[in-house]
Amino acid sequence: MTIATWLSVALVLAGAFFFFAGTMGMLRFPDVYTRLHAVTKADNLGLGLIVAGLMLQAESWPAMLKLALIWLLALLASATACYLVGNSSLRSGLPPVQGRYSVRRNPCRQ
Amino acid sequence: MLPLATATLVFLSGRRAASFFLFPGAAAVIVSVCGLLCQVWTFGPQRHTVGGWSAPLGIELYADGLSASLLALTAVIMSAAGFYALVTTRRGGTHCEGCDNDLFWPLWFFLWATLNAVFLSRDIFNLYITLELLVLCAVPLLTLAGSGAALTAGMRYLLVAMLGSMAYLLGTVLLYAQYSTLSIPQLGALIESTPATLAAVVLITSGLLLKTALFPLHFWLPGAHGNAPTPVSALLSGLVVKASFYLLLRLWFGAFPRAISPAAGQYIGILGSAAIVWGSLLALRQVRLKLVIAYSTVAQVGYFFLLFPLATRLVRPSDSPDWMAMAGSGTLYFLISHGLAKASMFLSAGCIAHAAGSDRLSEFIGIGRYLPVSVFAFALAGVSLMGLPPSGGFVGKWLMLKAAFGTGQWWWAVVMSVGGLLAAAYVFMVLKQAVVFRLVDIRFYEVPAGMQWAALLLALSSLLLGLSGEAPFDLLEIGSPFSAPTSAGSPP
Amino acid sequence: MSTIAWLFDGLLVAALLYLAWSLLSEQDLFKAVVLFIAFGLLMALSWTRLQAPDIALAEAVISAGLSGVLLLDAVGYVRGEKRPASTQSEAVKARRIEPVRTGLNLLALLFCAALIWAVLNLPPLDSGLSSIVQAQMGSAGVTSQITAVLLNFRGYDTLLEVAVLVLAAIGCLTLREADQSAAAAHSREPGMQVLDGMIQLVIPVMLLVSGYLLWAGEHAPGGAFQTGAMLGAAGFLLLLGNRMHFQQIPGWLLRISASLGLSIFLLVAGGIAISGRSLLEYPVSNAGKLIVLLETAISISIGSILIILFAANPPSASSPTIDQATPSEDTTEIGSK
Amino acid sequence: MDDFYMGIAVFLLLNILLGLVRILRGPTAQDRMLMAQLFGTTGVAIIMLLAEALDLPVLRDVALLFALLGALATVAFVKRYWPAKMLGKEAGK
Amino acid sequence: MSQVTLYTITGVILFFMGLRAFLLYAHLVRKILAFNVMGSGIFLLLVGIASRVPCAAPDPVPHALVLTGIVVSVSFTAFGLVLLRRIYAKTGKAHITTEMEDTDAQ
Repeated sequence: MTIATWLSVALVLAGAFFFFAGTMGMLRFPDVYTRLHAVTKADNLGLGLIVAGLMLQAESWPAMLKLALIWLLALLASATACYLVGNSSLRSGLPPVQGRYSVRRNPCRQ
Repeated sequence: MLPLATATLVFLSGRRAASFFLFPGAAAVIVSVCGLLCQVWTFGPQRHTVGGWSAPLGIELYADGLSASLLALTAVIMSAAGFYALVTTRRGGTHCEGCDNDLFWPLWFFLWATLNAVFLSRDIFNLYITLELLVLCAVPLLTLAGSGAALTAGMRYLLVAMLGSMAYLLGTVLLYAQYSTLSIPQLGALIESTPATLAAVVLITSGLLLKTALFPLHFWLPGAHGNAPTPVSALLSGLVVKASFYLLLRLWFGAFPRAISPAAGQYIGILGSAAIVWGSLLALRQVRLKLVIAYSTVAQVGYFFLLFPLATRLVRPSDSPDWMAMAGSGTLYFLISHGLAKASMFLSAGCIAHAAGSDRLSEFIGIGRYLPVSVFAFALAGVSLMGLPPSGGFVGKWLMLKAAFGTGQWWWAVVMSVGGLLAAAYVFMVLKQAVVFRLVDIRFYEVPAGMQWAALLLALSSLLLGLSGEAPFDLLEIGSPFSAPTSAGSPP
Repeated sequence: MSTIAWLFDGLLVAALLYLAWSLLSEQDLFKAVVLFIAFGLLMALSWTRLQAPDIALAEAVISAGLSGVLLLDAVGYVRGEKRPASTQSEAVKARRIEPVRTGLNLLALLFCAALIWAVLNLPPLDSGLSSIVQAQMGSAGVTSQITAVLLNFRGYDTLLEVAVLVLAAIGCLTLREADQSAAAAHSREPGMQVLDGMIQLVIPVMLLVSGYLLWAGEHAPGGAFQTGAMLGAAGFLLLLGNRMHFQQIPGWLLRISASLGLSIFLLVAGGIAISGRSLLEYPVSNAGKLIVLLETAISISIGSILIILFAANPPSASSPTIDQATPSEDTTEIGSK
Repeated sequence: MDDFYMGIAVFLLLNILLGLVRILRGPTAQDRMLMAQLFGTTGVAIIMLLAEALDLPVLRDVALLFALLGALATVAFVKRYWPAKMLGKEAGK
Repeated sequence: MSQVTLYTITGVILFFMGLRAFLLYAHLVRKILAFNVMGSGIFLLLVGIASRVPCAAPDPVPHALVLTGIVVSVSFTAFGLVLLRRIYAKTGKAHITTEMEDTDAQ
């Protein structure tokens, strides 16, 4: 096992951890706005780490590039989707849970 | 021999200039059908391997007497009903909503092409696609009528078709799993009575029965056929229902003979008789002319299925194959004349509805004096449905009766006679309304002559079929699926 | 490997079945649709496990991009439906239906068991047609077996399949034309700049990827349908982001692009037939080129047909034209804001 | 190494199963849609792991498509499904 | 019994789940969903059949058939949904009930 392999294992494991954390967040957090937070962690970091781990193992430059592209696209998709979901929640008047979990209202709201 | 399917399709690509292409397109198809007919007539069954790849891998097309005559039937009905639709739209006829839609003619020709494709294909997966195509032609044509009832009927039709296709597809998959081929004759040679084959037969048969609307599964048909624009009703009843029946026929006598028991034929026969009786009784109770005709289709579809007990019984080698062939040609004869008669009935019903403003039976009392041609056409078509002597229906029924007695299955003969009586009852019920003499004058609308003549033409051809003697038989006999399986179980 | 693979397969299958069950018995339609999207994802995973990357690609585009969007749209549209209040007669009816339901369940269960038994008893180890396909690959013109089967060996099927798509589009157009009154009145919703930005970034990538799939189809998984679906998905995105207005696309363009695949297919078929070969029998030397031509045309067609299929639905925000007789509170027209 | 990737794939699949709870429970449509979005990303990860474990680089294309189209359903939800409901609500006021 | 068999059986079960739901529920969206599940089941079965020979490349013909089948079912889904919307716009209903049969039969 080379260092690259170990590194790759570590990265993939870390990525899996973030996916787990994201899913748990989806389950445990109290409302849409906080859950958005969880999803983006999983999407960005989880996938990012896994991609990084796999890139170390990739057989060629194009394959690495493809993996990176996948990650960038997923980032873009999740960012847009989460923004849209949050936006629509706010505009439909869904109240964020107040109290210990309180969040500020989104200043973008018109 | 193939341009017929393609010619129509090519024609469609230029649908912008639809009206310009209409006649040449139709003519091209008719000419190629005639060409094929002659070829089959002179050289026997024609075979064509698409792409030059032969059967287990590629797709083979095949035309024997049966396919050729059905192609001809398609051409006749399509052109007559098309003519009717054309006249209706040009002359401002009613009860043909949607026929003036831009997309009506493309759909029309797609339907034609699809029917041709169904009648020519011998590959079960390819047939699956053609069946789907058929649905996707028929449903939009039906929903062109635009009314809530038509839309709902179209949806119902679509759902039924989806269900039927799924069952059919699953059966196909099971067959492929065992025999690694999709071609009907090859299946016929390979097939054995394994559990998976039986399951496949059950699935395919029930799927197709659903699409053919045999008795307990007929619920979707009257709504669909009764609410469509008139020429579309004529096509649905006259042709589309037959496509899935044809497929069933091909499969049962081409692919399955070695896997099914005679008992299965009897069950289907029972369903068929139930359909005859039930459909006719319901037809008697309808108040709208088009629904009467639609229920009559339910009944007549029952007749087709009497073929199965008559012919499968004879798969036993001890029986003489003559009866079987007779039952086969009888049914097909009946099927063809029914197609013509039913289309004619729907078209004349359309004329009557146009004249009276509605197709309710109570509203066209005494119309016979104003529309002698249409009422005459209706009556002629009725004669064929009842199976009275000079008509094609008579010949078909006569052969089926003979086969029934010949094989000692007299009970089917009883059913047929009862069905004939019932058919007479509902035809006369309509005619009575039409020809009764009434002093009170009801104002009727003018009906363009073309509409009426289209109907009469079909009725006459149905009658002619009965008078034409031997020729159609010889045609049907060419490569007939009913003679081959008995001999050695070899593919036809 | 094999234990973990088993574990994976077992879990996947269990998840599939559970998802199917819950999506089918779910009362809330929206939930059912979301479950269906998840179901599609798991189906794609199963395809990868079954070594069917072509199908996985198709499933990916369809489940992530097409069906989900179409279904969500439709569910949103019919949401306002007033369920008939459950009256006395309804209850009676329900009671009448109950035995039917039980019977149906039993029957389905029985059939299912029988079929599983039949499938387990299938004759083992038949390699199907793969040996024949391999033997003929030399003259197929392409190196991807599936593409060869689709466009060469069983090209007639594909021809009809393209016709199915064209017909579906025609059908939708017929239904749409009656619906013209519901002209979409779009208003810019606030906060959609992010979406616009994403569209600007993603669309070129989508086009690039669809080109890649088309190119890959010749020797690797990919091909006309996947490409077309991708183009369609790009169209969906443009429509959703109000970047493209269906009404503004001229009819002739739609018609031509939708029937392009079919027309070229037929032209090729006709050309070959005229040169004395049988239908769709490509000359071996040019088979590859012809197939690429066909694939391109079919992709463009599929893309535009999918756009038609989607755009035939006016957005639900612009009031659905419900007959006055049956007003529905959720969907009555309100100035969109 | 393949076993390791497969194991992680199993783990992520379990994650998906766990996440089903959120889809089933809701409570709002947004929650469900968000979970579907997360499913999509998790699916991308699983497919990439499978591509590595099974030595089928083609699967990366599948992952690519999922990543590319990941947002489409959500966009449709926000643009087509949700507005009708909002309008309905406003009408109720 | 191999892994492939697992998927094959799942395919059959999915088909019947879909079938049951298709027959049972009146809501049209539900029926269309059920249709898709049925289709998925069949396709799983077909692909499972394609790779029955262990350690060999799967038979490409079923894969091609499945692709065709998927296209067909997508067309049906899309068309069905458009038709559903039309019906809804026209009648305000998205159910198919048995009532129509009853009136027909009278």
